[in-house]
Amino acid sequence: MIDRNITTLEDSRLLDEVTRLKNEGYRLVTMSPVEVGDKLEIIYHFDKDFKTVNLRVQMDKNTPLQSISGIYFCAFLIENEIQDHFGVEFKDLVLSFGGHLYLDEEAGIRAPYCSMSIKQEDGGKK
Amino acid sequence: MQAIKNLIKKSRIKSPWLLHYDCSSCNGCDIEILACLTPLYDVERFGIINAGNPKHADILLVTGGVNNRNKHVLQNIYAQMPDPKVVVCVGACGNTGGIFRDAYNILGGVDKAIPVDVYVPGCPPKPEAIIDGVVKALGILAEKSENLKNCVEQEDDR
Amino acid sequence: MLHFTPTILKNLFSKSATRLYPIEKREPFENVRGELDIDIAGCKLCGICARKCPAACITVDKKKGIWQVDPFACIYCGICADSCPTKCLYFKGQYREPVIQKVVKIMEKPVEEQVDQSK
Amino acid sequence: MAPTVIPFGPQHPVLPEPIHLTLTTKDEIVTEAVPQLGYIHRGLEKLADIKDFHQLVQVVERVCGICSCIHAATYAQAIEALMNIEVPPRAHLLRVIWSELHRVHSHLLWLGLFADGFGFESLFMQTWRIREKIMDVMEATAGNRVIISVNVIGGVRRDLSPEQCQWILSVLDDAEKEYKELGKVFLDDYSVQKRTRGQGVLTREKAYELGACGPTGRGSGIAQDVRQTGYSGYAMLDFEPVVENDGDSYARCKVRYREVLQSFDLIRQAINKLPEGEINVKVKGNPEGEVITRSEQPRGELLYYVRASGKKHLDRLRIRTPTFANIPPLLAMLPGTELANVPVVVLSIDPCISCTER
Amino acid sequence: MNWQSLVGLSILLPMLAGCLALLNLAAWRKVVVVASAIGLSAIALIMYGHGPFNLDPSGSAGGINLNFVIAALDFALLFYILYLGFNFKHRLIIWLTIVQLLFLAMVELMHKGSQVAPLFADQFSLMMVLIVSIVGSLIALYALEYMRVHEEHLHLERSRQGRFFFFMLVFLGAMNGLVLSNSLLWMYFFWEITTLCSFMLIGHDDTEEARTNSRRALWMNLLGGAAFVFGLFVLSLNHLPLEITALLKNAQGSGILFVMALLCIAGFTKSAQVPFQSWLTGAMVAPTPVSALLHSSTMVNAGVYLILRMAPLYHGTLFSSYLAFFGAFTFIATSTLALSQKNGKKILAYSTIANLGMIVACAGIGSPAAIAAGILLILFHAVAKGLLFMCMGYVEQNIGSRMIEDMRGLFGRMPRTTIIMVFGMITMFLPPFGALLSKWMVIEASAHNPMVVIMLALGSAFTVVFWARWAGLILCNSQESIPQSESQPLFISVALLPLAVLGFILSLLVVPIYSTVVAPVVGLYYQKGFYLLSQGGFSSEIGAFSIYPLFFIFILGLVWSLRAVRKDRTCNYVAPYMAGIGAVQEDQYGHKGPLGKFFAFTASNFYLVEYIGEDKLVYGINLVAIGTIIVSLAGVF
Amino acid sequence: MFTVSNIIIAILAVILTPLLGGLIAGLDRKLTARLQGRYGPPILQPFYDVFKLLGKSKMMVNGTQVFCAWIYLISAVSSVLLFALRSDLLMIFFVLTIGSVFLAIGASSTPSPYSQIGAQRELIQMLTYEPLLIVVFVSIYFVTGSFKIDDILSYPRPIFLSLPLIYLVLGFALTIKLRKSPFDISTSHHGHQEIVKGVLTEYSGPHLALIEIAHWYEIMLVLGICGLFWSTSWIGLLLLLIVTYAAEVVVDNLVTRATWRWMLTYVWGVGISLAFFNIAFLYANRFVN
Ligand code: NFV
Ligand code: SF4
Ligand code: SF4
Ligand code: SF4
Repeated sequence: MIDRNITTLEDSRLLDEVTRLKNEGYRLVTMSPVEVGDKLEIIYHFDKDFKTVNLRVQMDKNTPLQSISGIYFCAFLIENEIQDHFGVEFKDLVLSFGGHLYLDEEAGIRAPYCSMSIKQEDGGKK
Repeated sequence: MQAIKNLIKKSRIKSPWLLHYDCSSCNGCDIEILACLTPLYDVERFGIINAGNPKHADILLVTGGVNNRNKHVLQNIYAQMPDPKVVVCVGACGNTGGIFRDAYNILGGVDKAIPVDVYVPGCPPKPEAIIDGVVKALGILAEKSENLKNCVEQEDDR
Repeated sequence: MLHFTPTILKNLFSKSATRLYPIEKREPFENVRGELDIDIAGCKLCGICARKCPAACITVDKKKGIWQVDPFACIYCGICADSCPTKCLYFKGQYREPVIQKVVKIMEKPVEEQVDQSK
Repeated sequence: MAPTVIPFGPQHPVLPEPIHLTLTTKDEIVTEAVPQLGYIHRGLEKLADIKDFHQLVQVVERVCGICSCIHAATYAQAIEALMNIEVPPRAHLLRVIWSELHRVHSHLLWLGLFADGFGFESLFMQTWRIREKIMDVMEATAGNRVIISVNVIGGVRRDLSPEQCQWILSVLDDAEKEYKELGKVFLDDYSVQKRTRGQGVLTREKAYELGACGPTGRGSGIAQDVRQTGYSGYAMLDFEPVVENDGDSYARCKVRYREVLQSFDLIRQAINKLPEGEINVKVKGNPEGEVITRSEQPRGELLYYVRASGKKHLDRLRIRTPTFANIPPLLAMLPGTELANVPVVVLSIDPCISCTER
Repeated sequence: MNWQSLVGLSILLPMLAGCLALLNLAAWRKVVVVASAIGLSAIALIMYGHGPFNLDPSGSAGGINLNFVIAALDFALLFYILYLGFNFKHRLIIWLTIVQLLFLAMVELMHKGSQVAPLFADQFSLMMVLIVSIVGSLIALYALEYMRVHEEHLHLERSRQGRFFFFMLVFLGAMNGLVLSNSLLWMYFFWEITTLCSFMLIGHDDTEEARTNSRRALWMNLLGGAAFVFGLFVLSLNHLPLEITALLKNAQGSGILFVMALLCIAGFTKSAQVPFQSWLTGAMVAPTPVSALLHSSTMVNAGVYLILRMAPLYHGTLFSSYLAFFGAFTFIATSTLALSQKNGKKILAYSTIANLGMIVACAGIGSPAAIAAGILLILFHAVAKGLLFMCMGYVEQNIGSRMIEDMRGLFGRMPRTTIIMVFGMITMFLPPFGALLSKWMVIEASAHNPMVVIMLALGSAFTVVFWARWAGLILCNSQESIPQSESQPLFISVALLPLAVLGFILSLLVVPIYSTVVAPVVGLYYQKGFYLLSQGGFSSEIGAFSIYPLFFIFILGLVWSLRAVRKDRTCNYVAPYMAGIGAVQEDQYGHKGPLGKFFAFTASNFYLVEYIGEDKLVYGINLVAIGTIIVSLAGVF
Repeated sequence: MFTVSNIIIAILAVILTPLLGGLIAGLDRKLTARLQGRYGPPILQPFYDVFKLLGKSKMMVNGTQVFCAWIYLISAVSSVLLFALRSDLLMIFFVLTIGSVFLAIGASSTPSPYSQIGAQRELIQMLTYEPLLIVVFVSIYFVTGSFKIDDILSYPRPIFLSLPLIYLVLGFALTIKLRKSPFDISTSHHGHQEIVKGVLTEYSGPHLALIEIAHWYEIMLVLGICGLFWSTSWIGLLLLLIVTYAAEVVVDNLVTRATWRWMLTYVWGVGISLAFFNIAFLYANRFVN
């Protein structure tokens, strides 16, 4: 199933829109975060009987982002993952792993999807 | 006494109990290990049991590469296995990290965390290859027990 | 409660499903991707396989005339063989044996046949 | 009274994969379950930085060895959409055949593990014994037992000869006969029902709200199966999604049990409808743009989000796997279950952690 | 000193010492208690050495009519209780006392004095005297230390220990009197003293809970007292003797069974049989020495003592089969309740009731084997329970909780006490110890009665579970090193160690005990005993229990295992399996869980409260028990 | 009791029992494998396992658990000894109890959640089978008039004929003692259980071997008790035992593992009613005759 229509949304209207969708019986499928410059772009995917709504929201990475886990509980896992991957922080997150869902402090890997770039090493070296 | 010692020696390679741990494997290797236990391959023929508890195991079968979090787990269960013990790592990931070698959270093969005795290549290796790997490990197990026996005897003398 | 009875009784009274490997071996299926091997004579060291390999386990050194693969990182996907222009890469039906020491398989183009050499 | 705190996993005999749950129990009843992930996180989406979009097919296949084929197909579908590649119909149906074979092997694998979860070892053995037939089909047709690597961008790499098709059909008949025997045990056996019925109940509303998908959702009465949207070759086949309404482990088991039969049927349909023709098309150029693709995995709805900007390497590859969506429902189911039933309940969503964490 | 005065001394010496202890000085108290403990034990041993006796039937000493003195004191006592009743405005207490006063007056009026000695002793009574005097003395010694710490915790301005020891010691005297009494009127007097002492001691701490519980204990015991004195009244009415020996010799007549039923009810209340169990569990608010002395090893035995004594009088009647049922029911009911308990003292209390129930069942079965079992059970239970209560109290003072869950890992902190405690538990339910031997006797003796035997079987499974669970829990230790040895205060050691040794030795000596104590008593009732002593154990037509071989194996096994452990001490210690994420923090094992948080190992046992919690069962149990009592009363006529 | 023949019997019992027990365990595993359509391990596999364990290096969490393992073994041996000496059934049972109690204590002496839960479940299992065993013994007494094995053996008729339902009750106890499905809840022969290995989780190497050997003794003891039900002829005895054991193995492969709540209610309910019917029937029989 191919789906290309993505609508852009002001980040201030996020909660209203999400609440509306929830009331209309949409299901949260997932959120796809992409780093765009110093902004974080998150695409919220919703679905209701294969009718999809994709909202593109751009947010400032350096301030805490608005969590929607209060509306859709299942968002907590996704948002925790984003915290790990992008080093951002969500406010009002119902169960926060503090950026350590996957990665421990000692590993020294912070926000791998932003700061780090991985390299292809020579065959068999690693 | 000597007879019992001989029996023990003989039994060592006839009753290898496995512990399987999935590091960062993709499951491909794991299900092939499980398949070894099932009727078609039935490794219980060799006395192999999937023990599930490090304290009961002789052979540690590891699949997948080591990542930052499971490194400790691997070391922990390895430490909890009583000697003599051997480690068999299964699959490209376990051997070197495989296709994920360069991923940020993969440190590399199992030998980055614990000493490995047998490498089974493949992605995933066939159940037959895994059986071969375990059989190879038995040889090493026997070797290691030789060394161990010495210290047991020393203990007895004391 | 006893729905499984016929099955296990059938099992009991028929031959076991076990293939007594290693005593009894089955011929590998056709086109199975066992161990990766190269017909080094046919290789022209173009390096396509190395570039295509998703696991980055092939290195080709044109100058030294060396083609090498790390069989312990290879994922046996067959992409290299598919993309090799001379079709000199092929898979044996037999898988690669487990070993106690990892090795890299190094093939030198002109002179000798294959050499397995410790890394 | 202090509770009994149980570190359930990461290394645990009933968990084939490492996930950790700190279970707080009282008289063996779970009162709280806190998960810990990351024991299998590789950072695979990030590999898009260094592997080009062709190579990524092999990478996404190794998101998970159980559902590998569908991952690759879905990913290929996404790239094909970006590059406007028209995949030949034969390739579509071949993808369907291998995908459904994967579903069958995945469900059989699960049924076996599930049986093991409630301590029915012989049933596990029997199920896996049947599964081996499917594995043989895969090995013979695709060259590998588990990760079959048949998908490439633009189609598939291997073809099925008519003889192979016939052989597959005969193996399926054989397997189906034996499989139906098992059905009596999984669905009618008193002791099995005793362990599965009423365990981990998820009402339809709750399931929907928590985003349950796949058999987990369908076991709770959510009649949603992405295959209905007719992606790939599914448009050419007919089937109805399998739905059960009880929302307990038994219902989920029943859904999966019936889905295997459904897959058998789909494979037969696909083989019968297999058109002549090419199995792949040449791919030139690089992808550009962004796309969302979805497909139905054995465990539920899979979503790929791909963004590319005309380079060899993608800008972003995002994978949402079904188990990821099914973890919150699982956490909701656990409190109140008996410890002995924790494996049953955990397995009932058919968790695949390597998919979840990637 | 003549023999008579020695017997008198066994009763009066503790009472006297009690009065001395009222002088509230710590050092003085120590002297008094130690001296009386030594004296009392010595007297008891001398009496035991002397063997059975009957005292001068005149019932007078030094020219004073003791019957008269006892009667007078009895009235005084009852009036005092009546006064208490008015003081608390407790209707039940008042009425029950008034009833007793009335009946007692009538009995005294009708009673014309008799020619039978008011005090007598056979081996049974002497055994009881030994238990009371030796176990009681040890507990009194223990109390010295316990109460000191107890009051330290309470921060009292003025020590109330004088009062405490007064009642403890008076009780000991009364208890000796009770078991030595031949005259039921005398026994009734001592019976009431024990009721009063128990009441006073339960209420000793004077908390709200202590007050209510002590009043409950009082009225329930008064109910028993009323039944007792009503029984005496019926006896007098039927012109039957009021002396045990006389009754046993020639008691016929229709009323006798009814009287027996009444005395049994009295016994039920004193022994806290269902439905009267609540006073005993409530009595656990008292300081632990009280629980050890009154409420497990001695006073509650008074009830079953009376019932067992009278057993021949109703043997073979319908009433006795009801009694057997009732006892077995108490056993299973309270064992079940014990299983659901987390409070250590309550477990001990319920287990006490259960054992007493088993003794009642023995009395009901009434066969020689059963009687023998009953007597042995009293002995072994008293010693083991006394020991366990004292351990419990000492542990409670050290860890500040009486919940068994809080005792997890006790071995690491108090190894010595723990081992003694585990030993105490083992003597309660495992072979080759006496309590289990008695249980074996009971089961074989009741084997012809499926109902009773099923209840006993179920009940003893419960017992095994709660003891094993508790023992396992306190033995739980994570210390790799041998725990540092533990120093116990002198008076604690002096009480615990001898009692533990006593428990061991008594079990070892069970064969001679059987032949010198039990067999003669059974011989009083029956032509021939049941058990042959052969092959180092007991045997009968239907079974055999080889004590000495078992002891041999037990000791050998113990030594061997300890040696094995010592030998293995040098080998590798590992942390327990924690699914691969084990961690150690501050000497505690645990695991590293979500968010990097450390979860220390905690565990708790099953208590099955969902099935057998007190709130679920007590109502039904009481109903069945009351029903049984009513039916058996009806069966008397 | 201490006659020469008795001593010989005792020594033989102590030596032969584990050999037989191990052999039976081996046959059991082979049969299980065959039922599952597998080839199965060699018959001597249990011996290999135990000897291997004996040769492993020692490892322990604390001394208490080792102590308990030894006591478990010793009590199992003694109960077999007592059985061989044809002693009192109840006494044998009590001695056996020592072992089970110490197994549970040993497990709960380690600060490991899994063995703690295992210990709790072990206790629940004891709670389940102990009363049943006592009832079985009492029923035997009811028929033969004695608890002594000597007397029971001289009873002229197979007891089984009078106590068929009681034999089923014994079957429950046997299943629990054998640690077979559905009652393998405190530890299981199969590797995959939610509580890892339950009571055995913290035992390893030689100490685990001790427990395994003790288990063989126990199996043999319980089978011996089963044997009492047809003690009049060797053929009958063997047949009964073989059928019983085979039935155990088959049932093991036919059902799921029970939860403890299910086990307790089911076994008590069914067990006690079976016992009740059987005894009531005997009573009625007596009454009629
Ligand atoms: N979760 C998951 Fe998968 C599936 N089905 C998928 O994308 O198994 Ni490993
Ligand atoms: S080697 Fe291959 S099959 Fe095995 S875990 Fe790695 S990717 Fe999966
Ligand atoms: S692609 Fe073929 S020819 Fe080119 S280097 Fe590789 S093996 Fe040699
Ligand atoms: S088979 Fe795949 S992984 Fe192996 S060398 Fe070829 S391309 Fe690389």
